[in-house]
Amino acid sequence: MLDRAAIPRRPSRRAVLKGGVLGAGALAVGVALPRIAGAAGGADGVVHIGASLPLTGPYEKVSRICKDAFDFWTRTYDGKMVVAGRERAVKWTIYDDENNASRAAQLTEKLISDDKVDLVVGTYGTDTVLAQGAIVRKHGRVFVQAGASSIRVDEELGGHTAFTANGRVGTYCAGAMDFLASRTPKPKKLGLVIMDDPVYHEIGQGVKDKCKQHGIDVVTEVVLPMNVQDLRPTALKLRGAGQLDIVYNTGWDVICIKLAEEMSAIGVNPKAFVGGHLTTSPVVKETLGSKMQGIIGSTVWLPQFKYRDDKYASAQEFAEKFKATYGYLPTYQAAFSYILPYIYQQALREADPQDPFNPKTLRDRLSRLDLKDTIWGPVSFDERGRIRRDAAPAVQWTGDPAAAVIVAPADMAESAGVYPKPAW
Amino acid sequence: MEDVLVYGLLRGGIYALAAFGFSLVLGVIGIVNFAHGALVVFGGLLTQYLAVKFGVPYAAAMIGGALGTGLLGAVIQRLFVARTFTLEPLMVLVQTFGIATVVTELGTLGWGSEERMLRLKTGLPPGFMLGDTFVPSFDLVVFAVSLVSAAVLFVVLGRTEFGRAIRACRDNRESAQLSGINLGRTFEKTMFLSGTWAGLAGAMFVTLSPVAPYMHFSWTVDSFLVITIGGLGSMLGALVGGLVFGVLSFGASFYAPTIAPAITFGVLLVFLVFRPQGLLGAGPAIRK
Amino acid sequence: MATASPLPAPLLRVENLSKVFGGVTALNGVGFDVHPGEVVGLIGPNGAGKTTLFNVISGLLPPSGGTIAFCGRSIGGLRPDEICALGAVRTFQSASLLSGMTVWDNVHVASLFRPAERARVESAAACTRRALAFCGLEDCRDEIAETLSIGDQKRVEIARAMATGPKLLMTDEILAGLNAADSEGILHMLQGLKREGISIIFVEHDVRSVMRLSDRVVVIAQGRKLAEGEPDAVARMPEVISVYLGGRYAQGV
Amino acid sequence: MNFVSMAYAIRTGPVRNQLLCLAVFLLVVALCPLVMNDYWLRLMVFVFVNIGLASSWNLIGGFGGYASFGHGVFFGVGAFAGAVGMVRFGLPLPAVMVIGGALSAALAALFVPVFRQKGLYFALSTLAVMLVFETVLQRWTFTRGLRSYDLGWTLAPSLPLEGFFYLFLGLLGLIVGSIIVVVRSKIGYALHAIRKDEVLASSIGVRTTKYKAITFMISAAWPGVLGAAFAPFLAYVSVQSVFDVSITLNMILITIFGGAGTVIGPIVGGIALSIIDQIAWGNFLEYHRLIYGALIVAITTLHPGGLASVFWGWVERRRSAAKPVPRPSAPGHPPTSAPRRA
Repeated sequence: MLDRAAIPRRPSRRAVLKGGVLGAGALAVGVALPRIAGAAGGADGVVHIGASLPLTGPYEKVSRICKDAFDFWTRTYDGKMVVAGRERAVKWTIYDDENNASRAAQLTEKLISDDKVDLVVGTYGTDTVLAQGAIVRKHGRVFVQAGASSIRVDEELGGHTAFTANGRVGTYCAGAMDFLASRTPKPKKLGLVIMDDPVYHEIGQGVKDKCKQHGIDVVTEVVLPMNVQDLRPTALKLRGAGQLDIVYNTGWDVICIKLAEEMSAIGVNPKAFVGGHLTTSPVVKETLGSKMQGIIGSTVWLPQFKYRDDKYASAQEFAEKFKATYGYLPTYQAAFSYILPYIYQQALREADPQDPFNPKTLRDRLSRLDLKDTIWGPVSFDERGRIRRDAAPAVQWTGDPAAAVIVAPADMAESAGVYPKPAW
Repeated sequence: MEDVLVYGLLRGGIYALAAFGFSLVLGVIGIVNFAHGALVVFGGLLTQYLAVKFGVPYAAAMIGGALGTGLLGAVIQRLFVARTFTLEPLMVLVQTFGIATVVTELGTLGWGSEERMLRLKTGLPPGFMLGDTFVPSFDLVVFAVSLVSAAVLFVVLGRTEFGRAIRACRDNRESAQLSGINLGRTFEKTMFLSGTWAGLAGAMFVTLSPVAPYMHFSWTVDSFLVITIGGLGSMLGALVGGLVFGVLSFGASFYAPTIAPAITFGVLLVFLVFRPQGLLGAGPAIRK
Repeated sequence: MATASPLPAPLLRVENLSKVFGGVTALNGVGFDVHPGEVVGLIGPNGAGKTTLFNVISGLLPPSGGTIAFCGRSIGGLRPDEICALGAVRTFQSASLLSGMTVWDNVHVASLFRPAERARVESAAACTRRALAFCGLEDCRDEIAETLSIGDQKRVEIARAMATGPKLLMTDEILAGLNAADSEGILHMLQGLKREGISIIFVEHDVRSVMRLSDRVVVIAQGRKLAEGEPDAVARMPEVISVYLGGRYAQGV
Repeated sequence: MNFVSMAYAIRTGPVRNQLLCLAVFLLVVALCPLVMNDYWLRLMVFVFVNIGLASSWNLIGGFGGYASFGHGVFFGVGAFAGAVGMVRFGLPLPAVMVIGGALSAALAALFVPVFRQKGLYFALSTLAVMLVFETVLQRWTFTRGLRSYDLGWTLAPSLPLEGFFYLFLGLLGLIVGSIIVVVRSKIGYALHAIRKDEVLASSIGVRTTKYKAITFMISAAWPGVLGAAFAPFLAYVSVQSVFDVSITLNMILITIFGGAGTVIGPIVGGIALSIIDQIAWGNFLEYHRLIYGALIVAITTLHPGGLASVFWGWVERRRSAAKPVPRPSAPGHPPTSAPRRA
């Protein structure tokens, strides 16, 4: 056994460290206790909105965007919401669910039973929204969410508990696929990369349906585990499938980056690469640099969209103000997060002053909601509580530095688009 | 088949590079450093930061990133591990896990959680054909640097006074102490070396693929796998293990992508049960 | 001192035993017998392979070749606990006590796991009490074992070995680091064990003690058996004197 | 009888003192639903599950010194047994709990070959087994979900919240009770010897592999039972939610924080970490992981014995201040000190 004397021991520093930890602990308790006590009582004249977001872990950056957008909405309306004809101060309580379903359920329970929030907005992620929904449902409440677009939300929670402000993921590919199918020479062969999770399978199914409709062959289909690290085997598989016209990635932004990197590294040059629905994330452009050229993405929202609302004359203005405040251009997550409290505001404007947050009347109001002009576009919900909206427009990254321009559908297109795209 | 082998080996170089430090620390200090993956990621991000923020040329940024990571490793050893490594190994596992969390979170606060990549303009041709396999020349450069740095590590360990001290501590701690080796110092140096090579691995990897703080755990697990295959505590084992693991994981992801993790970990299990000393390790030592 | 009478069945028979580590041969064709009630002294210079021999006999290392028979049964390759259950128990070079446990607990572990046939005769607690009494440790049974003096720690080791109910006790440098009085006490205890019919293999550097306690002495050097015989005879063998004893012992006696 | 001597008596006295103490604790906690709202009840269930899991882990990891780094696999297998059993086969909750426990114990039995190796190999193997099972349960259509594209199971809560509260409280009582009995039995002695010095233990006749295997199976069975019971409570079981690495890490952290190798460690650790968790989550949104990590580093660096060792150290000091006599501990029981090796 090791001689103890040989290990450097510095009692003084140890004591200092100990003291520091104790001090920090005391401080933390001191800071926390009054805030905990304060959280208990919700004063009248306040609209208390509760949310959880995956603020730590891989979804951190998306969550921050969502959180900023909640904040941006609050700033836009000076921290006030008109409920039942009366202006009330808005108070947010946001927790971190770490993208963990049981954590999300627990926090939702806390928001409803303990913090006694008036309204709940949904988190980001399918599992977590489903778990959250189960709790909201147990309390007979209603919530608006956009963080989970899977059809499962409709099946399990739609209409009675959840109102989903985001289109079905199966339609995400529509714009891009319609655009590509109209090109000459007409693409014939498609390689599909699907992440092994229901949402991505749904997106993939949408792509396959479109392929069938347009007579495109899905020559290879690679299903990847969610925790996949290395995309070169996938790139190699795609190369093995011969010259592909289209490679369609259903995965998120990092998968898009890695796939593009690896395809370019080993010389897989499809005529078109659909990077998925997150290519508008700033990370993708920053990381891929010049390789962004010609990449197609599907997006449910862009500042270029001709949307407006009562505070912003255009989505562009919204985006600029947002950027001035937070230092980056809002993504679609920012827009759909902004819209969640906005939807509540519109639904509650003329609520019954006696019981404005009554779940039953709130549900009715949400189902009947019909907003023509919002930053997120027209908002109304079908019987499954899903926003009435199908195709997601397609964008293509062109120019240097690359910028996203809308290429489909035709009525929104800003540019004719490039096909085939330049080689990597 | 041939391309799976080639690409697997190319990747394996970096896995080996990352695993050297892990193996060294396990052999010399006798601890499993759960923060190892965090060091790899830290090295990558530091290199990227130096190159992008200050416009430092890549070679300098890489060295800066590696040495910076080594320094972080030494600090971790001095402030934390030195106090606990004589306790049960479990304590150090948990402690280094905590350190990994702290380093990762601080990294996220400082650099954000975005995936970052460092794109280099080498002026090299994109690649060349090796048989039917297209070999990206940059991959080959990285692989070559991996091998060279492995050789440097072998020289440092085998030919220098410092290396002799480290080996003495690994082989017999008590007699090393008796012959006047300062154990605490040697362990700090070991951790520095381990961190430097981890940082180097990160610095190379960030040029090939995006790196983000949250990825630290998979680097730790991969390093585990590499040294289990190659042999615990053996440098040559880490090199061989890295290459084997590279081919194995590449092959698994190519032929059966959906169950790839199960295949690699299944192989790990087979090794643990039937050949716990790995491909090149010595037999499990007996105390007393 | 009783001389070894040639009994038909030895308690332990080691034949042609070898052990190779990597390329290093630690034991090479070692063979000797231990008869019931006999004390065999095992001596040899540092690195001769004495501890390796113990490790192989007690099952901590598998033999590379040769046979080990205990009570007529081959035990090569058995697990340490199986060999212990058959009645061969050892002590370790550096005092090996279970840290944080009391003297009682240290001994009681061995009592609890002694073979079933002995467990029928007396309860575990009785067995522990008897072992402690034999070693004179009743007064400190509730002390934390590693806080005792080194001499008492060695006693705890012997008590623990006794609690397993051994037929053969292998002591590995049990006198190392002890003062004269403690050494004397331990030797006395070992003689008591011998009187109870327990065989002992006695590895020790202190040659005087070996010669005093042993009925027979085996000398090994560089993994080979160099000599074997009665203590006085061995002490006079020139090859033994040259490799191990130097000149001192021969002159001193 | 003052607090210090009472604590001491409970610690060193016969097993029934500890069991009695546990029973009193459970009875007091059982009154919680009278004063708590749904959230706090739900939180309490999580605390029970965490303590139960940590206590199970503690048996092999703390008492046996064999750290399992994939112990979450047993919880996950249990949860999947619960989900598949209840949804696919319509089994009642008690049945799936038994199945979950049995499956986990059987899985643990497969580890016997690995037990011949040292602790590190064991830690690695458990981690590997967890990752293998994670993939298998995710890919196998039988466990994947009812429909081909599902990746998880939605369960109807089969009990009201209070029902779950008492179910998990009862399970916690069983788990801690069984551990109290086990560590004071022959197995406890074997574990203690194995943890302190395995070579020595086997040399004095302890069948180390057998006792490690028995202990590991007990320590695996309980998470299996907990997992099966947890499935309907969670209402949505997927690989992502029940195989999360954080489940294993929590078991380890809670145990270390409270004091590995002590019965009370996981209980104290579970409660303390839950309180810290609540404060950190509520007040330091983006820093809570940092705080959590820093806390782990602090406790392992400064007090490796965990809170329990701090407490028992205090008790010892108070006792020796009161009457300076050597410790008159009752013989026949392994000491319950924290695993601190000089």
